[in-house]
Amino acid sequence: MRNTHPCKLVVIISEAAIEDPLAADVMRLGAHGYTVSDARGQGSHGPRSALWGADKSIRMEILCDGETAGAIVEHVEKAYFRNYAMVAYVADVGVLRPDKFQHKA
Amino acid sequence: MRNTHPCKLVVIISEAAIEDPLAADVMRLGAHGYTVSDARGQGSHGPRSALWGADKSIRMEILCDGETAGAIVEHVEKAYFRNYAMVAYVADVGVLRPDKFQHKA
Amino acid sequence: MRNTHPCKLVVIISEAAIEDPLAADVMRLGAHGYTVSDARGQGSHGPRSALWGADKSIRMEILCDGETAGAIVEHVEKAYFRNYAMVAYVADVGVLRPDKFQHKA
Amino acid sequence: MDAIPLFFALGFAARLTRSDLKIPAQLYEALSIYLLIAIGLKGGMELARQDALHILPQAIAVIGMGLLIPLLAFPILYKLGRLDRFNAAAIAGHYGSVSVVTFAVGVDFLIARGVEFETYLPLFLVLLELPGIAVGILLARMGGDWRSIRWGTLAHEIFLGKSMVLLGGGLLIGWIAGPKGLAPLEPFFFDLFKGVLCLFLLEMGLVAASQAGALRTSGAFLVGFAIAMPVIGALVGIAFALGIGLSAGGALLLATLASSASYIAAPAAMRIAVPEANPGLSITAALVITFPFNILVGIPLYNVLVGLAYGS
Amino acid sequence: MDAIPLFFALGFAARLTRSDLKIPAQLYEALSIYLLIAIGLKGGMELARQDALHILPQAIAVIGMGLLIPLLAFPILYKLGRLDRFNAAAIAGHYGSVSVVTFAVGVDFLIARGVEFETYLPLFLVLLELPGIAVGILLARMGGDWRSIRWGTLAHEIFLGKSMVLLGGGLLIGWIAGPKGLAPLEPFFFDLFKGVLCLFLLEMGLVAASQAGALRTSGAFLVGFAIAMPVIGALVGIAFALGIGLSAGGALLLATLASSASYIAAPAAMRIAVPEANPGLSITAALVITFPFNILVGIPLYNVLVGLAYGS
Amino acid sequence: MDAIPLFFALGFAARLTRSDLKIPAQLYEALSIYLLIAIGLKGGMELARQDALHILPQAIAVIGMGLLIPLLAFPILYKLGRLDRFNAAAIAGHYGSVSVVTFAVGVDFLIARGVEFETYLPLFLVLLELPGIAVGILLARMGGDWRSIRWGTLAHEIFLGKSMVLLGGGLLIGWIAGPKGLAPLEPFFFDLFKGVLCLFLLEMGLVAASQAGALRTSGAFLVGFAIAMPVIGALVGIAFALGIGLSAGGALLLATLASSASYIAAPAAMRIAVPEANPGLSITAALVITFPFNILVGIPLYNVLVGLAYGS
Ligand SMILES: Nc1ncnc2c1ncn2[C@@H]1O[C@H](COP(=O)(O)O)[C@@H](O)[C@H]1O
Ligand SMILES: Nc1ncnc2c1ncn2[C@@H]1O[C@H](COP(=O)(O)O)[C@@H](O)[C@H]1O
Ligand SMILES: Nc1ncnc2c1ncn2[C@@H]1O[C@H](COP(=O)(O)O)[C@@H](O)[C@H]1O
Ligand code: NA
Ligand code: NA
Ligand code: NA
Repeated sequence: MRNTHPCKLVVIISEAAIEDPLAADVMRLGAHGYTVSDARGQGSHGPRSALWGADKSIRMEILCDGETAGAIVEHVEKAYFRNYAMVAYVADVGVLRPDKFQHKA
Repeated sequence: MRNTHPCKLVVIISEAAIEDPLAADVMRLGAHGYTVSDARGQGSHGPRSALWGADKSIRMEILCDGETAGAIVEHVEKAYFRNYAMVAYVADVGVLRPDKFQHKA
Repeated sequence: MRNTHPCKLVVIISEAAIEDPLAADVMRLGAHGYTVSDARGQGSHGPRSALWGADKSIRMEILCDGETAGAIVEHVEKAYFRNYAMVAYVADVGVLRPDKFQHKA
Repeated sequence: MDAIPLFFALGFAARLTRSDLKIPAQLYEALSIYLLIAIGLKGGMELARQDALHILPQAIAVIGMGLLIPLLAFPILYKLGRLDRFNAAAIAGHYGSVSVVTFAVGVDFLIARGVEFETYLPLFLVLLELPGIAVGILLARMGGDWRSIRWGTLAHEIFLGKSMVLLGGGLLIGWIAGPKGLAPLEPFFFDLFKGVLCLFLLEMGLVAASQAGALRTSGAFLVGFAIAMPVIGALVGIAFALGIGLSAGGALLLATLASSASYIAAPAAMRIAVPEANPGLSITAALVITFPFNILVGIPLYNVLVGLAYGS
Repeated sequence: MDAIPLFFALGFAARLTRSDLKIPAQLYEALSIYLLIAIGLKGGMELARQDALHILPQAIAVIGMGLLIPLLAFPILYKLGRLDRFNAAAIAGHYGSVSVVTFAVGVDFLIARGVEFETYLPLFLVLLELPGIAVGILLARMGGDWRSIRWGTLAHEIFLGKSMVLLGGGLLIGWIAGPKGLAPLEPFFFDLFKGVLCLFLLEMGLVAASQAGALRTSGAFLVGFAIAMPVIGALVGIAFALGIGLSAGGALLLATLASSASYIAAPAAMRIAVPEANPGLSITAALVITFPFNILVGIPLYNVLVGLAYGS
Repeated sequence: MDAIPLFFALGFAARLTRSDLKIPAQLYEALSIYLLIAIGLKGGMELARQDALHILPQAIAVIGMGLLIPLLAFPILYKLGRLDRFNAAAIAGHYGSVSVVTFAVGVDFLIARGVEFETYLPLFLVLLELPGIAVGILLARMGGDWRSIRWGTLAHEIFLGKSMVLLGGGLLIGWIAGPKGLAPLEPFFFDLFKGVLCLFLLEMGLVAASQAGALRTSGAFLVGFAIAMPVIGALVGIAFALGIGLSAGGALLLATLASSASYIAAPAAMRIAVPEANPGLSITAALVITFPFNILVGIPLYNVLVGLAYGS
């Protein structure tokens, strides 16, 4: 589409308990921003119904270039997948202002 | 991207009233999990502003293989499209652990 | 996938303050509907933690044909990007009933 | 003047003028949880003071009334209004069930006027919640495809819907705990009741006005029905009250229950059980017309009718 | 010691030390809905006891004060502070409008000291909400591009913003229902008021501290303005109070209103009407500096000033 | 009968029968914020009436008790139950810390029976929140990989977790403001307390039942542990109470604290500090078994034990 430039979208769904460390990691790895929504669901760790504190999930999405996306995906895989309920996926999208999402120097 | 494998993402937006039956159907059709967020919006059934119970919407997303995605989309089309406010779409994404999302035997 | 037809998905993340004007613009530009969720996050305008009114963000997604997607993206760019915290992206997805999302005459 | 209709009017006006006033969804739920428990507790506490044998025949009659009302409403909607079976049955089910908030306004009406009533009436509220919905569903499925019904889901939706659980559970707790056990809960569940009710009515006004647009498409028949049906219901209620020997205050409350239409339990149940019905129609009738009609005009009117019937 | 500033301090400290304490967003909204209605009801109830003719000239003078204050603030920000027109006008609008919570703390200050005041002062709170915002918007648009303004959206945002609707609606309901109609609402809307206010101040502390980082970038001028402007406002308020013949208690409240800056209605309106202004600047000034300054230092200080002016 | 266990039972039954009843997440948080502040305020207010020197040695002993209990629990879990180090340590940490709601139920138990107790006991609640968690974390990391711990995050999670901030902050505010400063807050923070507690127990019942499925996989040992450990804890609590010279009422509360397991602060801290532990295990033990056991059976049982120990 006119005006849009290719960009990666990384989505991470995990336990609300790690929202803050996750966000810090993502920014440290070069992302310029992220967006979080509350979520609930089910997966290999059973249902997470967001009925109370320990049971809440979040959905974080990050627009970034391919390099950063790779770094984020690799890091969360190593740091969180073993011990936390979590899924992550990456998609190709188009953004308006590509410079806004390029790796921080 | 290194590490990621192709996977389907199915997103269903519909009335909150059918969250539980929808989730049960999705799991029965072979998905290993799903994620739900609260939503509001507007469509052919008019505005749904989430002001109160009957007016709430949900956004459910399911990572799964193509076969399951097809089954889910076909099922919701048959079971819900006629009588409920609903849209659904499918996207191609990349996931880290493809086995986590393959059709349950 | 069988049954699905190509469609554009536009996602806009911005300040909750402009939810209503944004929704009105999107419908005026030819979309048949939209879906909104509450969000929080961080970007070039600093953190937006949704702690209180002025600090809330929303995530709006619109399924539409390419023409409408282009019009929406162009309009939000002109009308909002300068003065509001905002990102937008466009993705290719597949929908069940393509006519539901084609430009309003 | 009483504040309750004023709060409803404020919410209605705010929405009509497109104010950005919103009651957060979870506050709305919190208020309704509170109201349901509080009404249940109050009724259960009073029940603990009663002789169960005395009430049993009354209770059975009241359930009969709950079965009867949708059977009166259905032919009006189906034959006279020419609605399709699904919509006629779903709307009939809404009117067979009851509105908790309308009941609370009725109680408040009596208290403000110092009129006595049988304090165990919340029991009837609980008993009337389900039968009307069940009849509505059966009417929808008659001659149709019974197999497509998810009976399990449906039974759950009805018997274990949150309003039944909170109202019935509150009743049970109030009954077991008794006045002494509930004393420390009074400041929270009883003293605050009317204030919370006002907030809830503000929200109801907002919701009613947000649905008011549907009036244009729903047609004059539905509007007429949503005004006539509560009056018919109230007359039925007064007749039953006379039959089972309630006081004039009790008769007003039974009339209020009979006249009111559910907009919490019934819509949720019908959406699962009769998905073919257009929820916009029943909500317009029950919430946009009947609810304010009852609050503003109905209850005082039924009070006059009770006066005539009871010769006072 | 009074608990109110302590709750603010707790919230502020919790956030500064990066505690994970959060007030859920919908609880925050619920608390603010409650406070706005309660203040409105109280004021309306007292209004019902007054002679409207007596209050009318006072009310007109108070609106005049609301128009005047942003006209005082604007040149300070624009000429002295060298802010651009948009930011200067937006900030001036915030200071022209008022803070409901600061007013509530002022009322509490008087009650705790047993000082009498004109009980209809919440009316002035309602009257002062809008004029300052309107002047701020006009200042921003002067010599600029008037056509880009969405007047419709804007008028709605201001006149039908939720704080106007709840405050004004509460006032109206309180006025119509009167003391007798409100009596059953007292346990909810009046007895709980101060407790709810404390919770709200906890949240305000959290929010203020979360914005405190902006202090580093906003510059020393803005900090100075956010301390000097409330004092200037208070002096204007005392002068008007003398002019319209308020009691010393009433004078303190008018000074408090004049000194306070809006951080609920004004930010929402300015975000639509003057999007070119950086919302971080006005919020830092109004919420991070002026609000705690008024609560901790300002109100006692204005009380001394009132004492001097009223010779008591 | 007391209403508190009835509300828990209602929630539990509702969930087991798969009712759609849900307490909105933000209402749950609002209730817990309220309870934590209210308990803190109450304790702080009473603390203001005490002689600090008298309490200091008691406070030190109580912290010692908090360090001791997880050291008793760990070998049972690790040696006897053959759980891995991470899970054994995490569960031990939950039992070392305390449950605020169990404490509140204990207080209510005494008040309902007119038994006196040292009114500053909420101070011990605050003091017991952390040591057990800290010991649990150290046990998990012993002989392991200390470097992987994010000490900063962890210290924050523990010391500045929201329950510490609200409880400790409430205590401080209550202490500074004193009985006079808190008087206007009484209708909100004290009169409503028990009603709010009931709503919270309804939610606890829902949550406990939603986790009950985990019982099948957690094994008989864990069930036994979750019943035996609170009794062991209670005995330790009574011994300490005798040692530091508490009254019989105070002894019951210390026993209740010692017997209770944390399910708010500890799970949050352990999720960050010992992510290798399966949170399902500790929550099943603490919330599904120990919590209802304490509420329904434990507290009356410990009261008998206190009677024996105190010879009354
Ligand atoms: N196949 C899936 N599709 C969408 N979301 C999923 C899927 N699997 C897991 N999730 C989400 O990720 C969370 C953690 O997943 P898990 O680690 O598999 O328990 C779940 O609670 C869901 O919210
Ligand atoms: N074009 C669209 N783009 C995004 N969401 C939509 C769209 N159309 C409908 N929706 C969402 O799906 C719900 C039901 O749609 P409908 O059945 O068209 O009323 C709406 O309330 C919206 O939340
Ligand atoms: N790189 C990003 N990825 C995902 N969301 C973002 C990103 N950058 C910004 N956002 C979201 O968009 C909002 C406004 O962005 P900004 O205008 O950059 O401050 C932020 O508060 C985030 O919620
Ligand atoms: Na009825
Ligand atoms: Na002002
Ligand atoms: Na313990």
